[in-house]
Amino acid sequence: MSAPVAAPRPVDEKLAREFGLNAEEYGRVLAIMGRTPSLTELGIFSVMWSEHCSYKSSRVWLKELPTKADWVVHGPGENAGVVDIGDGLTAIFKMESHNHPSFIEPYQGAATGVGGILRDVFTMGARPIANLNALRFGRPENPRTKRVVDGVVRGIGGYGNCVGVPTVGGEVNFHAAYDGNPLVNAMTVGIAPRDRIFLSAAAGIGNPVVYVGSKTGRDGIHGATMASAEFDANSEEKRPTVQVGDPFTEKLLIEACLELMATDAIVAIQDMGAAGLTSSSVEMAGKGGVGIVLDLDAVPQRETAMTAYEMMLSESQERMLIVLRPGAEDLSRAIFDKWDLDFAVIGHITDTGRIVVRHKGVLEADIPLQPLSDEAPLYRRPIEWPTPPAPLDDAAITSDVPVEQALLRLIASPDLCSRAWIWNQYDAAVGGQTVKRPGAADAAIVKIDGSRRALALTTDCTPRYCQADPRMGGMQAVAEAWRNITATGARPLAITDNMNFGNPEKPEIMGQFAAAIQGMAAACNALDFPVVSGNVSLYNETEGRGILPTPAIGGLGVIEEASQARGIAIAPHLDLVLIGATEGWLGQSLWLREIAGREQGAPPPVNLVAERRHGDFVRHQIAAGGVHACHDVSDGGLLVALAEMALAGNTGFALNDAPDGVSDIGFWFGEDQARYVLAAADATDLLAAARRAGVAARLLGRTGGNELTWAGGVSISLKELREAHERFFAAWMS
Amino acid sequence: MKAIVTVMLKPGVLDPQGRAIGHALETLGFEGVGEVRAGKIIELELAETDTARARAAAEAMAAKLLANTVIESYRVEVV
Amino acid sequence: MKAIVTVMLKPGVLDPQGRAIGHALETLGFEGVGEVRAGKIIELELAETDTARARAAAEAMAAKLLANTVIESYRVEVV
Amino acid sequence: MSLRAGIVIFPGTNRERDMAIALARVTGGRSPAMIWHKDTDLPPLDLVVLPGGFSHGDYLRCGAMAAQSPIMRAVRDFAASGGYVLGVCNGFQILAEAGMLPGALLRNAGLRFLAQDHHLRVERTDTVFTRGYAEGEVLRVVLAHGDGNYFADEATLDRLEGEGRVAFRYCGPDGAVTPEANPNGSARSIAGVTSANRRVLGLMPHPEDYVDPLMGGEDGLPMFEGLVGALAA
Ligand SMILES: Nc1ncnc2c1ncn2[C@@H]1O[C@H](COP(=O)(O)OP(=O)(O)O)[C@@H](O)[C@H]1O
Ligand SMILES: [Mg+2]
Repeated sequence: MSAPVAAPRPVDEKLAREFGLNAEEYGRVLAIMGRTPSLTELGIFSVMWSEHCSYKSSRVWLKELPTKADWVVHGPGENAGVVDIGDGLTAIFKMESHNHPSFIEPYQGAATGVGGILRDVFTMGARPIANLNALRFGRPENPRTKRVVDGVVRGIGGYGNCVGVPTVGGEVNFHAAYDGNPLVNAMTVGIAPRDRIFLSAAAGIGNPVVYVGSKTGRDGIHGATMASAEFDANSEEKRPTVQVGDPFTEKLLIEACLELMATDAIVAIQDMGAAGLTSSSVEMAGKGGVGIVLDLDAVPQRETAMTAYEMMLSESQERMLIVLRPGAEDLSRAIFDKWDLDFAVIGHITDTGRIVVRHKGVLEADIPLQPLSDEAPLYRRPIEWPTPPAPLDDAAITSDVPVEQALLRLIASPDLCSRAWIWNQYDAAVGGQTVKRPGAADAAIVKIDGSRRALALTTDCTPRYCQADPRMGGMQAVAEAWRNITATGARPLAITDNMNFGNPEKPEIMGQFAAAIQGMAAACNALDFPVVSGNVSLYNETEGRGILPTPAIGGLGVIEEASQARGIAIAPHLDLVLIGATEGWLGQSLWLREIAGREQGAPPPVNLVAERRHGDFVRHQIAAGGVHACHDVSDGGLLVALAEMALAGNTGFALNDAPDGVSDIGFWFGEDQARYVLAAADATDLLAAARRAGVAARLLGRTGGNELTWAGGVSISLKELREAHERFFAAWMS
Repeated sequence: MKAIVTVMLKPGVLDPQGRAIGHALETLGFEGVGEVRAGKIIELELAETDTARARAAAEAMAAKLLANTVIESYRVEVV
Repeated sequence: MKAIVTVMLKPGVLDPQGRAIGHALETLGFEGVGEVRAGKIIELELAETDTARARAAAEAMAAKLLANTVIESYRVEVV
Repeated sequence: MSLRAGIVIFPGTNRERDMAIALARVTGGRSPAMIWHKDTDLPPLDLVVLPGGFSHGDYLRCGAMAAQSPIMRAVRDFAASGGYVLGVCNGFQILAEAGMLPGALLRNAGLRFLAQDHHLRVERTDTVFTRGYAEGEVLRVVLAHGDGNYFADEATLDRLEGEGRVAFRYCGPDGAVTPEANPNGSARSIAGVTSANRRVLGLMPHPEDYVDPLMGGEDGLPMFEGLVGALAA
């Protein structure tokens, strides 16, 4: 890829191909334009029609996701999703990937990922109150992985800590499939009054178009098309496009924009994300059904001799585009001056339905907006539907590793060990509203300032399930997010998603994608948990090798009374009760992988009716006040969930025998879904209530002491458990 | 010998630190300050006594660790 | 003119960054690396065309802002 | 008499809301005055707070550019005339850079940002900031900094100790001050120091984040209650 382009080259099909447009797509450009496009025009088409901006491979499938509910104010289509959370307030949230940049330059890639998603949220008028991140890395043994993990974690912390938005949760997995394609998905949640939400549709012929924030440089030119391309051995050459984040400027931009939003100066506003000035201006004018004229001479520039092509495609960070009411320029400029940010009127809204770009007296681009979006390519790519694997014969599985030894190994494994090394670099407390920080509860709990309410926030996905059975995996990811919110006592409201997949031109990858969507849609429908925003990241392949399908889910819920939110930490003298039935499902379990050394079988089936019934029961019990602590059962199974509760509360427990009819391994390590562990002062009422509700429940044991003890008399100390749990990151990173 | 490795952001790469310093100098009343770039300097005591070999070693260290060549360039001086 | 201000921690002030770099170089297999010190370099474009005056201005900037003389020392070079 | 507090906002300050919540908690809900860094005068106040954050991005050195802000001249005059000044985290760095407190805050010895709970031992109770605590009392507080490694030369450290100006030290949960319980490499485990007249305090950790059990603790509350009490006394 030849960027930046210094001297204009003849525009032809060959150049179009270099820009990522195929012959057919270039043909459409010619048809729309009725002539050969200029270099700048070709640049605009190529980024608008890139996978990243146009969703050309995924759009037909994304439509299957449910997006509506009474509490959804704005679903997909805006910069972020908006849900009503009561008290006249809304939560505005979205997740976005920065996978490719984070592989090339882990620190800056992750940092600018956080910056980008923050802008998507505050551009709608919300003050960001929480960040989360979903991360997937290659094998720890791969020497490159350590550098990537270190850089990504520092980058997320470096940006989030500086802007003063607490990073309150996330998830991390390791797998060889991510060796050449780590995933960095960042999520931001903000709060705005329901009647003060800002949208991006431009309006008002003659209204000024204003550029604010940082100056434009040659950063990230063709970032959007890069995000839509596979890596190969020459990827290093794409490096000059790396963008550097400036969280300080972002912080000023947040404050300045929110200050401006308190006035009535703004007609429409949008951040300059991927494809910068191009996508923001095209989308704002396009959505408003108007035209737009840009005068690039007025664009604040960091470098000399920038061309129109470069300015239109630059992905310099920390910039916003605003359509102002007529006459609001002075008031607006004063606010940005106060915050020492650039402010420039760079154009105006027209009634032509065209984007017109001028630079140094030259007409650089003149494109009709409607065909640019309406005739954007849309592919129903060939699909090869995945065949779900046969379930394992669980009964045939045996092991000589004793249960307590298996627990110690599992809890020390990279996918289950303590993530404290990571979250101890993220400021989770800033803002003074964080009720449950990372590790304290299944979902982070962040209170809303001035209200008794709190949000419950989580990210979830189990890629190994998705790999084995994408449909079930997609369903499970949504169900787990719903369950994690439920386990705190909060009411799940909606999700954002980040669909990370391989090359969509391969039928089997499209099959994974479509099946995952179908599974997600089924779960969203059954759980009243609509999708309000999201992001698609395709072509996560290096030299033909793809990642595990990873539909990361960011879930949001609300709890009316923040002090009622439950964590996972147990205290002494409590009964431990398991909610939900256990068949002992070991297919695709971590026990199978870590102890038996096999990645096999079908993932645990998700029964959405049971999910809903069990979750509603648990939430009801928490609201009724009898539940001291609650944790869902997920990766690693029941015993891992119990051990995590013990570690969080620094309290041991004594367990009863496993029931008959299920193997010991299956009972303690099976990953059957729709299950929770509750700790309550006296299990009697809880068990009775479960019986009445038709929910399977079982008394597991009682808390106390500083050991984990099994009925047979075997025990391990909390100290030993903690050492095992905390060993991995400390040893790896020292 | 002593090797001095200077690491600067490549031209064109945003240098928020340099910009902030320039802005602060202006606020403090210093006039005529144009572009400001901020970088790192690493001074290494080397056991090596041959200048050429010391330089080669420092170059290797810079390329491998001291500079992030994705966004930074470096120069080596041996004294 | 261009002024280059180099800021180093004073001798006696612990330099964990320099130490970490030294340690990392060793881990990477570089031998014969003694003490490592990490510092900052700030390059300033100055409108001033007189070397002496440019140096004086840069010295003033260093003393006032660029270095914290409790912990750091600086040197100025004008090119 | 109720405490009249003001919080200075620098570009990049980000813990002003946390601090306002803590102050409102002890002043019957009264909001502190928010003061802009470009201002040159302070309104009538009893307490000026320099809160945490990343003033000017923490570029160059933490607090270096903020220390040169126009408002700092007024803050210095305010302190010189006996006013109370509290600098937390970035605020401490700014006070040190401004020369209002001795020493400097270097990069954490482990070279990583530290965001975790830690313990502090109260070394002096004869300051308005610490009068709400018992001597030797152990507090749990939030750390959130990349540059909290307190440094001063030996002579200065000896002088600070001699004058009783070390207000807080990092310690373990049992109050033991040990190298293992020193999270960032600070000289003599110092977490907070005062001016000679004990009216200016610089402190790295965040007492303002623990004023409500709902948010995980209230060990910071006595500091703010002590300030209010001192004015009433
Ligand atoms: N990258 C991360 N950033 C912040 N917190 C994280 C990250 N990864 C995991 N966590 C936190 O660690 C805890 C355990 O994570 P995980 O095992 O994925 O939880 P669960 O299985 O309940 O979804 C959670 O509180 C989660 O928010
Ligand atoms: Mg979970």
